[in-house]
Amino acid sequence: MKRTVAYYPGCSLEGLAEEYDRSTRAVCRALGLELVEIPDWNCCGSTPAHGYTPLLSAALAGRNLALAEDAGLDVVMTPCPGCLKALKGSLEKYREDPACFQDALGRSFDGRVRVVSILQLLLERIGPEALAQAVRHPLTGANVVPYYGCLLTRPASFAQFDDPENPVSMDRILEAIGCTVPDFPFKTECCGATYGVTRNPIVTGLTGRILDMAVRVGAAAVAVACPLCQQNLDLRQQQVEKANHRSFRLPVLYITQLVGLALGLAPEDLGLDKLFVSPESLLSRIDQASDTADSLSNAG
Amino acid sequence: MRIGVFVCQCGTNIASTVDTGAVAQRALDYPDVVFATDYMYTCSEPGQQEIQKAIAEHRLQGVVVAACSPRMHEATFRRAVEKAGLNRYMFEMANIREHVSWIGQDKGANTLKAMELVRMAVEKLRRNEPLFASEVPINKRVLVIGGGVAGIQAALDCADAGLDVVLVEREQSIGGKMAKLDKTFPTIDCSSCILGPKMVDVAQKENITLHAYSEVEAVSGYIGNFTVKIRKKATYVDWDACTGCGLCMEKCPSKKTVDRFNENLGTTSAIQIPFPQAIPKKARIQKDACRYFATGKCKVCQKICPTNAIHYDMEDREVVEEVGAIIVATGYDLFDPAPYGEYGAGRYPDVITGIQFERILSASGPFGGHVKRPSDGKEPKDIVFVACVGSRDKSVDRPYCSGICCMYIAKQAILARDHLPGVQCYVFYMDIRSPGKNYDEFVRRAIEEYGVQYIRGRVGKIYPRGDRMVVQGADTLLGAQVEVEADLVVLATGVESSRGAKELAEKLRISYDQYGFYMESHPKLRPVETNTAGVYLAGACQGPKDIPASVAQGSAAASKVLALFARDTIATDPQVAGVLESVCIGCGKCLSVCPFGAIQWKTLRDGSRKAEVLETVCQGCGLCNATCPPKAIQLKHFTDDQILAELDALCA
Amino acid sequence: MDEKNDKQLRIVGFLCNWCSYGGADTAGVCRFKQPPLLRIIRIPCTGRMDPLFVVKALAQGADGVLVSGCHPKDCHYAVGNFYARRRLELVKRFLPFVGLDPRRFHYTWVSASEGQRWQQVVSEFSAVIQELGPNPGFGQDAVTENAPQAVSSQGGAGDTERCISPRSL
Amino acid sequence: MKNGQNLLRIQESRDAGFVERVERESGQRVSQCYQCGNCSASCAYTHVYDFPANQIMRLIQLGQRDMVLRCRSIWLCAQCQACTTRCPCNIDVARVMETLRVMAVEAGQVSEKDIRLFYDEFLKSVAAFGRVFETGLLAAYNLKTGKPLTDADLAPQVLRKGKLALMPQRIRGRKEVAAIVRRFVDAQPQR
Ligand SMILES: Cc1cc2nc3c(=O)[nH]c(=O)nc-3n(C[C@H](O)[C@H](O)[C@H](O)COP(=O)(O)OP(=O)(O)OC[C@H]3O[C@@H](n4cnc5c(N)ncnc54)[C@H](O)[C@@H]3O)c2cc1C
Ligand SMILES: Cc1cc2nc3c(=O)[nH]c(=O)nc-3n(C[C@H](O)[C@H](O)[C@H](O)COP(=O)(O)OP(=O)(O)OC[C@H]3O[C@@H](n4cnc5c(N)ncnc54)[C@H](O)[C@@H]3O)c2cc1C
Ligand code: SF4
Ligand code: SF4
Ligand code: SF4
Ligand code: SF4
Ligand code: SF4
Ligand code: SF4
Ligand code: SF4
Ligand code: SF4
Repeated sequence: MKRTVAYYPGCSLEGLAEEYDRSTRAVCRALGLELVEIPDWNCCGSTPAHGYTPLLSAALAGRNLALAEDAGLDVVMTPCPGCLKALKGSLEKYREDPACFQDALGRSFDGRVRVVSILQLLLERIGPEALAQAVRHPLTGANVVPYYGCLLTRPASFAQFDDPENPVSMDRILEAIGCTVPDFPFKTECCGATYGVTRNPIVTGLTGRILDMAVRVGAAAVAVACPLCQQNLDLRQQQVEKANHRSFRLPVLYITQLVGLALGLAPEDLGLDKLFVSPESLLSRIDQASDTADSLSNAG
Repeated sequence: MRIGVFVCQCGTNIASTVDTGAVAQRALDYPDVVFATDYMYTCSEPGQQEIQKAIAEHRLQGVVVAACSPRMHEATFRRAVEKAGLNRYMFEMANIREHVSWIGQDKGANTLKAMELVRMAVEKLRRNEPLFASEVPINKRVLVIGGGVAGIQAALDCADAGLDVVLVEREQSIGGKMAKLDKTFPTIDCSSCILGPKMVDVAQKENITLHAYSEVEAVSGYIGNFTVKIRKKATYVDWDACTGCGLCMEKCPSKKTVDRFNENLGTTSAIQIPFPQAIPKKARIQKDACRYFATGKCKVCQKICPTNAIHYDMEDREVVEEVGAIIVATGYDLFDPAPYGEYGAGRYPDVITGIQFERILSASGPFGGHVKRPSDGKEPKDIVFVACVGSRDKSVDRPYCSGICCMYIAKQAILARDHLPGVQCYVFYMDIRSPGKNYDEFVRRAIEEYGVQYIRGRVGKIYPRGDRMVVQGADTLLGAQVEVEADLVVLATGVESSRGAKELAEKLRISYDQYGFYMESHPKLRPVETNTAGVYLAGACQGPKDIPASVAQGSAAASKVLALFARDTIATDPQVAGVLESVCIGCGKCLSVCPFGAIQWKTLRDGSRKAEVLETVCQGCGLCNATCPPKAIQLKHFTDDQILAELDALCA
Repeated sequence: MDEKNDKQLRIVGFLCNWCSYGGADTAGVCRFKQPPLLRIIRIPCTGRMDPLFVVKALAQGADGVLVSGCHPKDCHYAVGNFYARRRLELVKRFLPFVGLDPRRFHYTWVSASEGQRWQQVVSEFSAVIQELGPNPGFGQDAVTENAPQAVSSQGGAGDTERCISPRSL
Repeated sequence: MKNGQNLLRIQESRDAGFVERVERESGQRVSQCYQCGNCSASCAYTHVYDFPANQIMRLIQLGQRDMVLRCRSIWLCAQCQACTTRCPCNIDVARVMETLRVMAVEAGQVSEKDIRLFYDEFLKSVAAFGRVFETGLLAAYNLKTGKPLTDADLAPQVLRKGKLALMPQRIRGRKEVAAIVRRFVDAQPQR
């Protein structure tokens, strides 16, 4: 299997989600996966393009796939589920009607590439066993709930990865790096998605519900794989707290940041300082746990 | 051949638009026709006598009647010519009423068409041969496969009529699903009180041979004479010796065995009698749970058994039964709700299925009839029922209605309230289907007298919050999303075809629909027959059905068998396929197409292999005839020769 | 009057005994008027249909051949019409190769209660044959390959097979 | 029904071809919806919709084109796919909602103008730079909706973390991207 993978960060990862970008690159590097950023990639169009017409979205996203193809790469990985959906939608539109698609795109395209998420890449190319072996600092003692968001595995026919109602890919990764994963019933509930800006009260309501459930099941942190989810849960957590009249102070980390920590990568390389809710509480717990573990094993 | 032609006027029905006289006149020109006439009402008594008279007078060897549809009077005229001494198959009809006089006004064209039809009939008749029905003796024993309530009813009815019955049940005890039920709608009588006596009857009837924990391996033969191979699976207990005392169960150290009879809600011993009322009440060792089989040590049951019934070296045994008819009553299975990830069945202990709740309600169930939730044994305060789980749902390939769940939900809600008067029940439903006698009244009682809250809408998601479950659904009557917090959620899982139904169908050569339910001969008029003669259906194996309908079908199937067995022999329709051995090349194509398994191999003295038709099994469809490359196999009365003769008469 | 020399067009119909023959009867009982071109041969099941019958009929000068049986899941013999459909589909594709216009052959499904449908099938097919005119014989027809089926009431022919036989089909 | 529309003279407001059009453009068999309500049960936005998802499906079946295209729900749908995942009739409800949005734009019947505006600004940003310029997008949106304080509380934090770019990323192929956007957006009628 080719180790090189085309990398499509997407606009969010250049801005508000830059730590996702950083940690993704760092983790892949550490695990021996070579990411090649698609040269001169453009915005996938996100929901607005889709709102105009799916073909616009397909064309905007499609340019990136064409560029990846030109670069001779056959697997495109994007950490952002929104981009993932747009890229997969693009392939679908191409398959439906190649000619119409190429007209919209304005260049030629073969449709040879495959698009995967970072979770899928980690599970397919590394696997939980190998990942567990690569761990240097297991996050033992950390109760982390996986929050997949609504887009990553749905609709099933489209995602063709994991279970749409009770996905487990992130659970498996978290377990591989030593976390305790409580049953989290809101793995795929919608957090409010793009309405942070336009319909803020909706977001504070939905996000509040998710954070509340995370606290109820005893989470010390939430693992996410989506920049929009992360924004709503982390950046907007204060807004959510204000709207719901309560305090959560729940760190929300990208799965890549957690994996990076377990692999023993430097916090700067993972952009931990970019989080709004400080992960300090989580990190200290892990330290304590590993200290106890250390002392136990020393004693033994 | 000397042929007579009778053209019927049918009063004016035919005569007004067909010149019947001219048709008769013209018929005289056709080969072999020695007599032709037209007549006012040929089917009337005098009309028939006219035919008989002509047969005698003109020494006719064959008769053509041009009249109405053969579907109307073919049998009448066949009887008439037979009475006059002809073979009943030396007769043909030309349909000049339904297919001519009634559909066209142009007398010229009609008359011409009638002439041609008569000519076709004459040409066919010239190639007809006398056919004779054969009589085969009937073996008056009946096999019933499946010992649920439908099979039990069928077996008892047959036994009451004095027949020898062989009952094969796959499980250790008969009783089927009904044995697991607590009470039954719409009367709320106790299931084991009404089923128990019937089960005991089965055990006590001398003319019922029960093979429990057995399966049908192979079926051969045909109506009146089937040979059935039955595999009696090893129980490791000699049932002739076992008295059902239950000592072994008490002492067996392997107590953590999943209790399948209690739908996995409790545990039992490795050696077990599934429930106190089991028939036969005999013990069986569940091999995969037994310590002796795993480790070679234990043998506690063998030591304790007062009758030395335990034999660890027992093996499956085969028995052969000869019967004349078969009733299939293999029932149904229940949908596994795992595909509904959003409902969390299997993940959350307090999300259970309807049949599990039935066990919880039952006094002989895992909780002794106390309504508790499985997770922590607490009494529930709120119970939510979810209808149509695995029914009416294309996304899980179950588009059909299961027919029973609306009713059992209402029943279970009523019973839950009877057990725990403080409990509040909610039902999420799409439609309430309760068309039986007193059924809708029953549902109304749940709503009106028992205060069960019916909410019209499906459930989107079920998830835990604290130690309760949140049921998130819709009330489409309100146009709102609704949430109900519950201690226990009961999924009304739908009915699906019995595991192994298709394999059994193949052994029996009966058909099934795309969901594995067996197909009846006609959905309205032959509901318990199959297209394979001598094989009948009863109960939920044909489609979702409640107890009253299953029992009715059990009795109906029994009455079909009794009707068949009322005679000592059966006459077979001689319009069947036959093989010209000298032409048959032994290719086997006919064997593979025959839907009824009516063709078998026969080895000639020279060692060559030829097809042979079992005349009693052949239904006369003619598929083999159309398939046979050298045309060695011919459907009598519809041979290639005869059909082509009709064609020639028309075109040449 | 000699029917043999008459120049009237003729359609040969092969109808299964259980459904379509009954449907034709029903149409008659209801007095649904139909063109007089059709001559019906009764067979037990469309599964009895030898493709040869179709070819022979057309070769011998029949102007059209109509085959009709039970609806796919209604076959009296469970699967007969399923075989028929496969075979007759082949015939249809074969006709152009022997120079016969495939429009001269039509097969469909009509149940015993569908008198009206039968009337429509017969009327439409008769119209097609009238339009094509007398059968000129092998190789003489102006063959239109892939000619669209001129009869619209073909309903059943495309119906999906839902009846599953216990034997491999 | 919400909106106080408790009398519907079905034929008066019926657009007979509407179901077919929605079905054709969405590729979904809306006419197969049997009103189970699962979409509404599953949708996280039902509480803010004017018509719950199942009623949208019902209105389509009844050919109530105007009521559907003018409703707010279609603009509030977040495309979260919960409905699509659970519909027992295999209807991609999210796809239907999206199709209705496109049809509403074509018909000039957009109800939630600010959401539409956000989309427009987003695409403008993409057309200009090839990638979205989040800061500029937010500023433009706030300015045009007359709600200059949207998310103002977040700005200082974001700036402190150095997360908001002050300059847009311009890609080399931005002309090509702009051309793609223009092919579609110019074809739409103006609001
Ligand atoms: C939760 C629940 C509650 C219900 N409550 C009611 C009620 O209150 N009132 C009511 O009228 N109905 C009720 N029903 C429906 C009722 O269970 C059925 O109508 C009835 O059991 C059907 O009987 P049957 O004999 O056809 O099938 P089954 O009861 O399924 O019996 C079939 C038998 O055949 C055996 N078998 C299967 N395959 C083979 C094989 N290959 N060889 C040998 N044996 C085989 C099985 O082991 C079984 O013993 C309820 C159903 C459920 C699920
Ligand atoms: C509008 C309508 C549509 C229907 N469509 C369907 C359908 O599509 N499919 C379906 O399965 N079912 C259908 N049904 C139901 C169907 O009609 C019945 O299931 C069926 O007719 C019942 O048959 P039966 O023999 O029990 O009763 P009936 O048909 O009522 O026959 C009873 C007979 O007994 C005679 N009789 C009554 N009292 C006496 C007496 N004292 N002495 C002597 N003779 C007596 C009556 O005159 C009558 O001839 C329909 C019913 C209706 C009303
Ligand atoms: S096997 Fe022996 S101990 Fe067990 S029930 Fe039978 S007789 Fe009793
Ligand atoms: S031998 Fe097996 S069945 Fe018998 S007592 Fe031991 S564990 Fe139980
Ligand atoms: S009987 Fe009622 S609950 Fe069962 S499938 Fe039919 S409608 Fe649904
Ligand atoms: S009474 Fe008739 S129409 Fe009404 S629900 Fe019952 S079956 Fe349907
Ligand atoms: S006529 Fe039909 S049933 Fe009889 S042998 Fe031939 S295929 Fe079988
Ligand atoms: S298909 Fe014909 S030739 Fe072949 S085995 Fe059967 S009868 Fe003989
Ligand atoms: S896709 Fe839209 S309609 Fe469907 S559940 Fe999500 S928000 Fe609701
Ligand atoms: S879930 Fe599907 S079938 Fe049910 S109401 Fe919604 S669209 Fe209709």
